[in-house]
Amino acid sequence: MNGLSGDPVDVDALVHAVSGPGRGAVVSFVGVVRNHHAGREVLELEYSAYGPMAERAIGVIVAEAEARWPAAVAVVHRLGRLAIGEVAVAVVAAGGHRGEAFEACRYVIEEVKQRVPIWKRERYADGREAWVDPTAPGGTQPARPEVSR
Amino acid sequence: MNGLSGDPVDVDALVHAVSGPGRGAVVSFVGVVRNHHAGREVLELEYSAYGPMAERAIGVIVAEAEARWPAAVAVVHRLGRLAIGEVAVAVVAAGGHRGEAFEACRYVIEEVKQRVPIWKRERYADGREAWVDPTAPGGTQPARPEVSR
Amino acid sequence: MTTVTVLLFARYADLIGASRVEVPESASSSLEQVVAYLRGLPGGGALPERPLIAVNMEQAGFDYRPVPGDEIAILPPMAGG
Amino acid sequence: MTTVTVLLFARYADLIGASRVEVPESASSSLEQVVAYLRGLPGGGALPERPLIAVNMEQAGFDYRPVPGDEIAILPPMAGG
Repeated sequence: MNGLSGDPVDVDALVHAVSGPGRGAVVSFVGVVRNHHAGREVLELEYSAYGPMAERAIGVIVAEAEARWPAAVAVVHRLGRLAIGEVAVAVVAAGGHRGEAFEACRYVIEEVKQRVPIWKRERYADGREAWVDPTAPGGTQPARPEVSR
Repeated sequence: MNGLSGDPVDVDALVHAVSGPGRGAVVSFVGVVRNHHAGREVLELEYSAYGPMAERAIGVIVAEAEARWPAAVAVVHRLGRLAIGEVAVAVVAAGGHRGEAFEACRYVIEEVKQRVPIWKRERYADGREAWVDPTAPGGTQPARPEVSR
Repeated sequence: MTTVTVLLFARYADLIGASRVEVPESASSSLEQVVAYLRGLPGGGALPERPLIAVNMEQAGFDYRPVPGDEIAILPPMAGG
Repeated sequence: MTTVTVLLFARYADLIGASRVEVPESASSSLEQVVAYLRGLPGGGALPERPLIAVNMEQAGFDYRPVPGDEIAILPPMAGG
């Protein structure tokens, strides 16, 4: 269940996977492709990953969260080309009480963003493309036009 | 969209109501009927409300959240009899970034629990019933058998 | 005789056996008096001395003096979610 | 000649024009050397001096000495979510 997916993310399936009769609180984070980034209009984007390491890192993060809070967690990150409004990542945490579900969900999305080797290439309305780079000034690095698809 | 519902809560409809191309982060809290409370096995429960005041309080809480964070929020609380696993309440907050979506969602569910006149009567495996009362020792007050349904 | 209508909910309605009580004007010069009247009804002794009260869907203090047309509601501790 | 295989991803693969580079053993006695070799390739000058590196899917330090069979990956800043 946890890991990467080339197909659209089925958030309901994640909810189902972590739900149970003793888990009264279900908190979900869904990251959706926005139509803008750093002041530019985004038309679509493409996620790529170092697949085996990304799957492993996601598994470690989920295990950390489940060890720290009495909650069950499911995560899927989408790969490939996505249009505006498509789900890029979904994290669902279910627990007996809302505090632990909120905290586990938040922890997992923060760690996924920092520790999972996934990259995002954005295509803009002006035809240019860039790699998203949270460490770069402006948040992106230009992408080579010759490798644009 | 916001308010009370005698029918099953359609979480996807809430997500749809708050989503938009500029809102990349969608955080949902779903409260589901648990099979136990305060050490007793719960078979089902019934929510009732002071309807007009509850609807109004929900509207005020949503307005507060939307004024405080750049997020759109939708809330529905179910009324009537619910079985284990059914959705009692759903809060969905969508914003440009995850921080505001998490905070708005958490704020709204906390305030709904404290400020909206809704009451919960639980029926247990031993046949007894009780009113949930967060202020009472043990978390419940016995319900009169003669008014049990 | 003029009366003030009081709405009761959930456990409080169970205790008194009614979801609506007409309180005589003579016993409703303040919310404190209204509560005292309700606590004197059969089953009403289990009502708290200082319950949460809404007048016209806004929380009101015990010294509030009801006027004709007010919608007064005695609210058990909230338990939504 | 023995080589060490290095995986490149995303922008780094774009810069060098390949997602996989064989680095001669003579240039791979440490990860620091491996990066210096990559930075000497056409387009490689834009690689950072100290990128994030994983060896066998675990983050590794610059003084790590690759051994045959290691899977070395140079990772751009992560941008998932």
